[in-house]
Amino acid sequence: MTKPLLSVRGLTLDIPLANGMLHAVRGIDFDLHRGETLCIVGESGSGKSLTSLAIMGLLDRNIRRSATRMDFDGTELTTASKRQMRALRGDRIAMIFQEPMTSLNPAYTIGDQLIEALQLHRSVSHDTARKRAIELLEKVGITAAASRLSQYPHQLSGGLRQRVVIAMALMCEPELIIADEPTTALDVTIQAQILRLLVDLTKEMNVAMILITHDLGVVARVADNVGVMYAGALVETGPASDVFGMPMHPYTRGLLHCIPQPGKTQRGTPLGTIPGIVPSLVGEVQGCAFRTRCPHTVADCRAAIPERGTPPHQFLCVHPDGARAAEGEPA
Amino acid sequence: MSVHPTIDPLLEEIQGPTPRQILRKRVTGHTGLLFGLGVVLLLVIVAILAPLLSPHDPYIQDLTNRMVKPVFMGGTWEHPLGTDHLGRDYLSRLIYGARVSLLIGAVAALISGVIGTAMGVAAGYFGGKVDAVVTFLINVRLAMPVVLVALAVVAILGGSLQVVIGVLGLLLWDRFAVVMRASTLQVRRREYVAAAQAIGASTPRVILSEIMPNIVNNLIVIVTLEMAHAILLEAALSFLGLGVQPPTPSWGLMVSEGKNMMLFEPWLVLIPGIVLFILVLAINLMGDGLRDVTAPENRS
Amino acid sequence: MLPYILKRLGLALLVAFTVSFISFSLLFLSGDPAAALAGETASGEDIEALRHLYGFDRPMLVQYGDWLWQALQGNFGESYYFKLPVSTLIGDRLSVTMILGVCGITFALLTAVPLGVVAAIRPNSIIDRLALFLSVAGQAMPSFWFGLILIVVFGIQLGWLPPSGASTWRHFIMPTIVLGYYAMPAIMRLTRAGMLEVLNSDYIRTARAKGAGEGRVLFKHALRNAIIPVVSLAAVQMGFMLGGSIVVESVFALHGAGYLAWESIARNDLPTVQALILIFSMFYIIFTFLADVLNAWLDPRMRSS
Amino acid sequence: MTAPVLELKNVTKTYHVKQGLFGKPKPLTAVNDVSLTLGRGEVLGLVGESGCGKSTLAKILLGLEMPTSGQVLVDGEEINGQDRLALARRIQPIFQDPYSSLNPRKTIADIVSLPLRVHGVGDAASRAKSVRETLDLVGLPARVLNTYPSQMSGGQRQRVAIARALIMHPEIVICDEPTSALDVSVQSQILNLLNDLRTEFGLTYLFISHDLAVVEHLATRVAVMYLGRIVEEAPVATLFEAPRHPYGRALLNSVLTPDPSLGVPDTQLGAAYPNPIAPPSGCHFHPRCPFVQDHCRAVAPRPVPIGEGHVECHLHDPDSPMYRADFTV
Amino acid sequence: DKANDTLSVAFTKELENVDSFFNSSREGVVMQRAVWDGLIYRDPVTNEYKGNLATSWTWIDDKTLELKLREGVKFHNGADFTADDVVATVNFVAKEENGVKTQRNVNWMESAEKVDDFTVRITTKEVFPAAIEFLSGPVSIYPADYYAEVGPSGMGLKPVGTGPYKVVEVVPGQHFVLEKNENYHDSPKGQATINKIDIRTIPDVNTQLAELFSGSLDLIWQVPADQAEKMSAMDDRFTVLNESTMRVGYLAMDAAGRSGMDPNPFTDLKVRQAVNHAIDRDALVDNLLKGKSKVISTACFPSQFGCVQDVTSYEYDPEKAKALLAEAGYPDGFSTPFYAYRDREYGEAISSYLNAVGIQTDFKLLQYSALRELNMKGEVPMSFQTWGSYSVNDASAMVSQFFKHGSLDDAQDDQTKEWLDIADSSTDDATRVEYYTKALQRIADQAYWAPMFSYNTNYVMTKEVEYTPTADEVLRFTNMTWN
Ligand SMILES: Nc1ncnc2c1ncn2[C@@H]1O[C@H](COP(=O)(O)OP(=O)(O)OP(=O)(O)O)[C@@H](O)[C@H]1O
Ligand SMILES: Nc1ncnc2c1ncn2[C@@H]1O[C@H](COP(=O)(O)OP(=O)(O)OP(=O)(O)O)[C@@H](O)[C@H]1O
Ligand SMILES: [Mg+2]
Ligand SMILES: [Mg+2]
Repeated sequence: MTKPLLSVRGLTLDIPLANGMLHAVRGIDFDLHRGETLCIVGESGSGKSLTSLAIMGLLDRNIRRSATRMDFDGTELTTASKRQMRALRGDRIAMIFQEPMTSLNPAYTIGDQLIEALQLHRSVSHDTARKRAIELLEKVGITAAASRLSQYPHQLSGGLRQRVVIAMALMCEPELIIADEPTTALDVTIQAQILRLLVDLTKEMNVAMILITHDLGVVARVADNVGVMYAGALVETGPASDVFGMPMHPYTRGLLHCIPQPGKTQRGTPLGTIPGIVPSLVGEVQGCAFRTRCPHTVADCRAAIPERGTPPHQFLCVHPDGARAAEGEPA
Repeated sequence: MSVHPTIDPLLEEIQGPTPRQILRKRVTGHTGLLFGLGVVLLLVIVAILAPLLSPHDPYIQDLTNRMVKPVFMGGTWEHPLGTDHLGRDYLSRLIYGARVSLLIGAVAALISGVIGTAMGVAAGYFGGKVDAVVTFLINVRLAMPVVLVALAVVAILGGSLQVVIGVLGLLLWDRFAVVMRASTLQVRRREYVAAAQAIGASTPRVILSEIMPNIVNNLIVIVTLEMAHAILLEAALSFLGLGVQPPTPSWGLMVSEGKNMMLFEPWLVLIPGIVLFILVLAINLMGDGLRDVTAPENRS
Repeated sequence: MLPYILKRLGLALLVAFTVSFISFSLLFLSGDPAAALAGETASGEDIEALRHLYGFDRPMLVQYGDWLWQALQGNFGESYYFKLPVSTLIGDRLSVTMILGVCGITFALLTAVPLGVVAAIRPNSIIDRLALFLSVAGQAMPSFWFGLILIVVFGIQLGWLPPSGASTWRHFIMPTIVLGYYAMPAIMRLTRAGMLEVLNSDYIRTARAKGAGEGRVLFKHALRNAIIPVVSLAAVQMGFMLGGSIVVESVFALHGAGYLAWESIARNDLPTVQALILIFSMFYIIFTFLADVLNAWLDPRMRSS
Repeated sequence: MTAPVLELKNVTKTYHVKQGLFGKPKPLTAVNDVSLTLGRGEVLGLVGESGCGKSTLAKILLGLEMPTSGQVLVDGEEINGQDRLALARRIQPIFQDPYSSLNPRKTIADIVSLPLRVHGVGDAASRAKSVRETLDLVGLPARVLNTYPSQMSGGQRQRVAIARALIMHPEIVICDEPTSALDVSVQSQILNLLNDLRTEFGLTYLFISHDLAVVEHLATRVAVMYLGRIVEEAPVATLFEAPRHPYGRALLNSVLTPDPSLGVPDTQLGAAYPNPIAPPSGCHFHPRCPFVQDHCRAVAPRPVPIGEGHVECHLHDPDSPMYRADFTV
Repeated sequence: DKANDTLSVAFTKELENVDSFFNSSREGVVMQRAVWDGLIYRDPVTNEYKGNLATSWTWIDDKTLELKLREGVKFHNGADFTADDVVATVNFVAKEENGVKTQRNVNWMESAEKVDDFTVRITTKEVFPAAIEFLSGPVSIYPADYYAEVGPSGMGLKPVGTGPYKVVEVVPGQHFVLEKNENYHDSPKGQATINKIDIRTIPDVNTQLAELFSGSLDLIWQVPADQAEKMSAMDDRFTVLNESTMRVGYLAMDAAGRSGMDPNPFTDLKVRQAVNHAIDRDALVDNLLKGKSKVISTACFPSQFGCVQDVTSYEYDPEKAKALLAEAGYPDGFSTPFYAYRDREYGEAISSYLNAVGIQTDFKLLQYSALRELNMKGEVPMSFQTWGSYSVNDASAMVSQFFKHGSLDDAQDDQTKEWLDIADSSTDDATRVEYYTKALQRIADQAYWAPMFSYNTNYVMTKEVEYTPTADEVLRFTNMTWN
């Protein structure tokens, strides 16, 4: 197997708060290969955004990051200097944020911002950069691209802005794109368009992508590999077909039962639920964080949880089969 | 009977403290606020108990004992802070001066608060033409130079405590209107307002019981800040000779009277100035603190 | 943008018109100007004649219209005290006040903006605390008192600066500091708050994610957006400062328009007071108008609407 | 279909929006000539993209906005003439954002009992009893009574909002995206609750949502809205099997079921999102429609009744030159 | 300073108009004496009259004074001084409608006529023995052609006279610069020695002191007693001199009942007497005014001709004051507005004495012109006022100013007016003294005023300046020299 483009081991993020230490991300591991799309899915507050910012080196000053390894194509991100990080950001690793309405600077034209993205890393002429900008705008499906360059963000609709953001991310032909909920704020039809665009572009340019979302539908349609995150831990990872075909962790299965699936779920029947709420991660966290909501909780859930399954499909649970059998699912 | 099983009480704990507990915690953790509150309270008590606390009658003059130095500059305990240019006890005048400042600040802020809040809330809630008119009035008011207009009016009507209070009250409503308008606009968009309306609550009820409680914290902040503003303005007017008139012991007036001897007896100016500074500082710290502790929760 | 400017101008004029009316009627109530004009030995008939001569017996609205019409042509009538055209009187002194105002706002901006920016970059740092302290103290500092203290310390004890007057630039240093310090806290707080908000915004994160350096992020991306409200506030403060120059001018015996205003009020010199109120208002209106135009130009959202 | 409990006849709502600080107000037709009927016990799912007028329609039904023209009838009575109190007994809302729909300064008991107090129902004791019962109904324990919204999770808050809406026993509940702010694990609890309450009390819902999967699960009928108009309306099964309007079809295509084998669908829509202040000529949808012809740009389609619903598209209008009897997805 | 031969002086007040006929302030008098000349000159020390622009004068009849004029005098603008200038000036200022600010100074003149180029006759309206004194005081002679051209406001902006100093710069509100008149005629005023006088308006004494410390002022005057005391005690860089002035402080009361007060206590003699008894004038003089100030009990300054001192006086006796108030029907006192225009602390101290006997005062400090206006309208029940008699050393300059039914007369007493008329218009000194005495007696008996004290002026100057002040409160730049 080839060497992964990005390899993360034991990434831990702690935030000191007035009432204790918030363990926002608790030792997560994952690998990402070139041209591959990894989707990280999880409830609000499970640490998805922080994980992505940790890779970018854009965490707030007060957040403590530690990892045994964060290797990006031979560069160890944990020890990289500020300058090195800055050279990576926007050039080899690009990022797309959730809010298309606010992630473009209102004071500058689309053209200025696109061109800046290129000129920060390549010493190219303004004209060349402009040509590249037009080319990419057309590529992301924006018509009359040349005239858009002189427009300001507020003159574009949400869907168009997100396309601009994507174009901006692609300006330097990055090897890795991190997209943090790029479609959550968009309408369903536009969401589908944007996702399709992202998938097509990554495949075409052989770019690796980490796509963060809380929508299982998006994950299933986009991901090569899936990471299910709960309370700061990756509780299940694996190829999309495996995770959706045979979800091992009780949380993953719970999530899948919660959503109505046209054609599959009987109309009007009760949906599955996961009662309770995400526990606070302030203070010492022991054992499985999901045990407070899990129907299969046993005493051992408080102890250290073993990693189960065989790569690439792995999960964290005291039950060897993730209690699949207990739910009457085929093992 | 329950259609849906009750959520397991053990699993879904009610989180966190009540808003009041949060407030208490934030207040006790905010040194600026505590300092401001403490000083203001102290001065309020001093003002209320002025007749008991002041060693002398602040109006009794003794021309043979003029400008006696305060005790820390070699004076005696008879007049701990010395006497002024007419031989009146400086400490007593300072104590009574607290009454003047606090009274002016409080009443002026009250008057302008009522005017400004009514205008601001009406503008924010009803929008449209009401808003246009109020915004216009705010513009007009801001365009008028406060000190100049206040001086002119005081000159016309004569400088008495009532006139000064009235003039300041009628001039300082702009910030109330601006802030209350903005807060109301913001709260008005919240869905609980729509919910109350959909329930059938009348407009006064919506304003009083849904909107007001959510903007009252901003109101309190502005009240304190405007109170400080009014106190400073009164001092400035009195300093210019067109505020409250002697022998009323206003701190601004005391600075103005002490000014003549400033080069020789600087304490005459320093003492009332410092007291004025501390009072205004304390009120401002209180206001800033209140703003901090009542601000919606932020992440840190 | 042009229609915006025109409409904004219309509003400015309407405000100016209303202010002029209020200031006229305010002082109209202040008593019989004819008696004041007539002098010591005047009899009832004399006063009556004067009243008629000056048109004080006409309805107020007519008098107002007349006054406004004259004022528009730069004629504010004759000072009761100096018996000189008010415009001549004011013209001389306005420059002093303007110099003071410009110096004051410059001082305020030059201290407040850098402090606010640094405080926002490093919240809770020493500089942030210093900035906060300066602004809290500034807001509580009675400017007349501050001025007196400066005079005693720098004018007398140390003898570094001339204690009063306006003949050289050194005379303007202390008044500038006092007036500027009055405007500084608000500007600093707004800069700090604006910067904090902008620095937490998504587009700043985007800029960082593009690989932009810290300096570029701060000055190209953040400050540009944070400065927009500061421009408005500076204009408002400038307007307030001219109004507030009364106090400072009287402390430093600067013979500017503010000082003239104070004296004219005390002297019951109605035409001068009326003219000064109107002129100070006009300055406020003009400054805020210019600030809005500048903002409309700085802020593309307004530029294109 | 049962007797209509709610009926909209040619309802139009036009706002005048100012552009910029001083711009001349321009008309914005948020709801454009909408006619709908809703039978007792039905759930009408209202879907459409952001800004198409769904919430405006809801506000009109709640009496929070007056329609510019047209009638709204509840049980055959026009509600424009009725006072808000009377209307409030029959129609109640549940809003999208559980963080903004509860007054943070009030206790849960105050919030839930507000309708009783506004309507002057009962005395303090009977009100308290009623509040407890209703909280129980939505699955909240009595100990939440004296807590504040800020102490609750999103799901709990939404339950409080539901309790407040139900305490006066309304006939119709307007749910404006009641779950879109919630995590899926909580969303399903609320959906189940709403469904259970409906069967228990025979409520009628107008259920507004972005999420077609949810609508399909809960609704009996579906209306698809585009730029202020209902472009297609049909029983849920019909619509989900064979959407007739190109936009309805695109919406349906965009539903992402968690099935890894399907990939991201192609909606075949253009990217040009129209400006509601200057809507496109003819058929509002034409700039994005994959089947657009010149006729669409010139002539606005009319509603054509089909089956138990209707659709607004030239392709389905027998009188139109573009009519294609065989047109299906 | 001495180095560039420029003396920097501060004025407290900004002149409304430098034209001496159109201001009524002390600073105006100072300017007037420097820039212009009168026909006659009174030596401030010996009080002897000497010729100035006139060389000799004789009464032709009761009402006609003939004056011989000095030849070869030139105005600052180069124009020659002739009888025409005198005639034009007198005829202009004597006309009431021309609005000379202090009518009393000029309204005794009917007109002037030219006899020949250097002889004029001035006709008085009534018999007016004080004419010589007035001609040596406030009546200055203006250049006829120039004045006709520019009028009072032009004269104010660019003054032209014959005096020892000419005005070279006027920046309204800021400063005036005077320069030595090299061509000054051989006047009893003497020739100026200091080349330039820079007069700055600095309203605040405190600032004046600061400027003096910092060396940008050479001389200040009218320094309050406290500061002057400190200055003389603390620093050997300065000379502090004290000289009495003709200024008298007094309380005016609305005896005629002109103000709208109802009931008006001041119409009651007992109340006015009570006010007189309530105030400890000695304490005021000893502790506040100090220097050469004296307690005064008549409505004039003691050195003035006709100003007798042996009138009814009211000693400080608060108990008696209270008793009188009670008798008058105010056992609990009453409250009244109390106005003042200068010396806030004196006013405050006085009001404190009044408060002590039960007269509650609502203290109002106005600018002089504003108070005067109110006063003229008769709307001032009680005020603390001062009068400097324009340095005219004749009782008529004060008592006749206020008790002859003018708009500033709060007594409006016919008897007093009658006696004053006689005194003012008699040419016989004995008769004048007799009737001034009667009038002053009556004013004291009726307690129309409560005369308080005479003022003094403190002059503070650097050791570089040599100057001996005079008792008439006029700064004479001509008499100043460098040490
Ligand atoms: N700068 C910060 N300071 C303090 N706490 C933070 C900070 N950033 C994030 N957190 C907390 O860390 C946790 C994880 O946050 P994160 O933004 O990664 O969640 P998420 O999975 O992206 O959620 P969402 O789906 O809502 O975006 C949350 O509890 C959040 O409140
Ligand atoms: N009070 C108002 N004044 C002016 N325009 C309004 C007002 N309320 C809504 N609109 C406009 O009417 C249109 C419809 O808005 P509405 O809120 O009904 O959309 P929606 O379908 O509910 O959207 P979303 O899915 O985002 O909630 C939008 O273009 C909106 O900008
Ligand atoms: Mg996130
Ligand atoms: Mg909506």
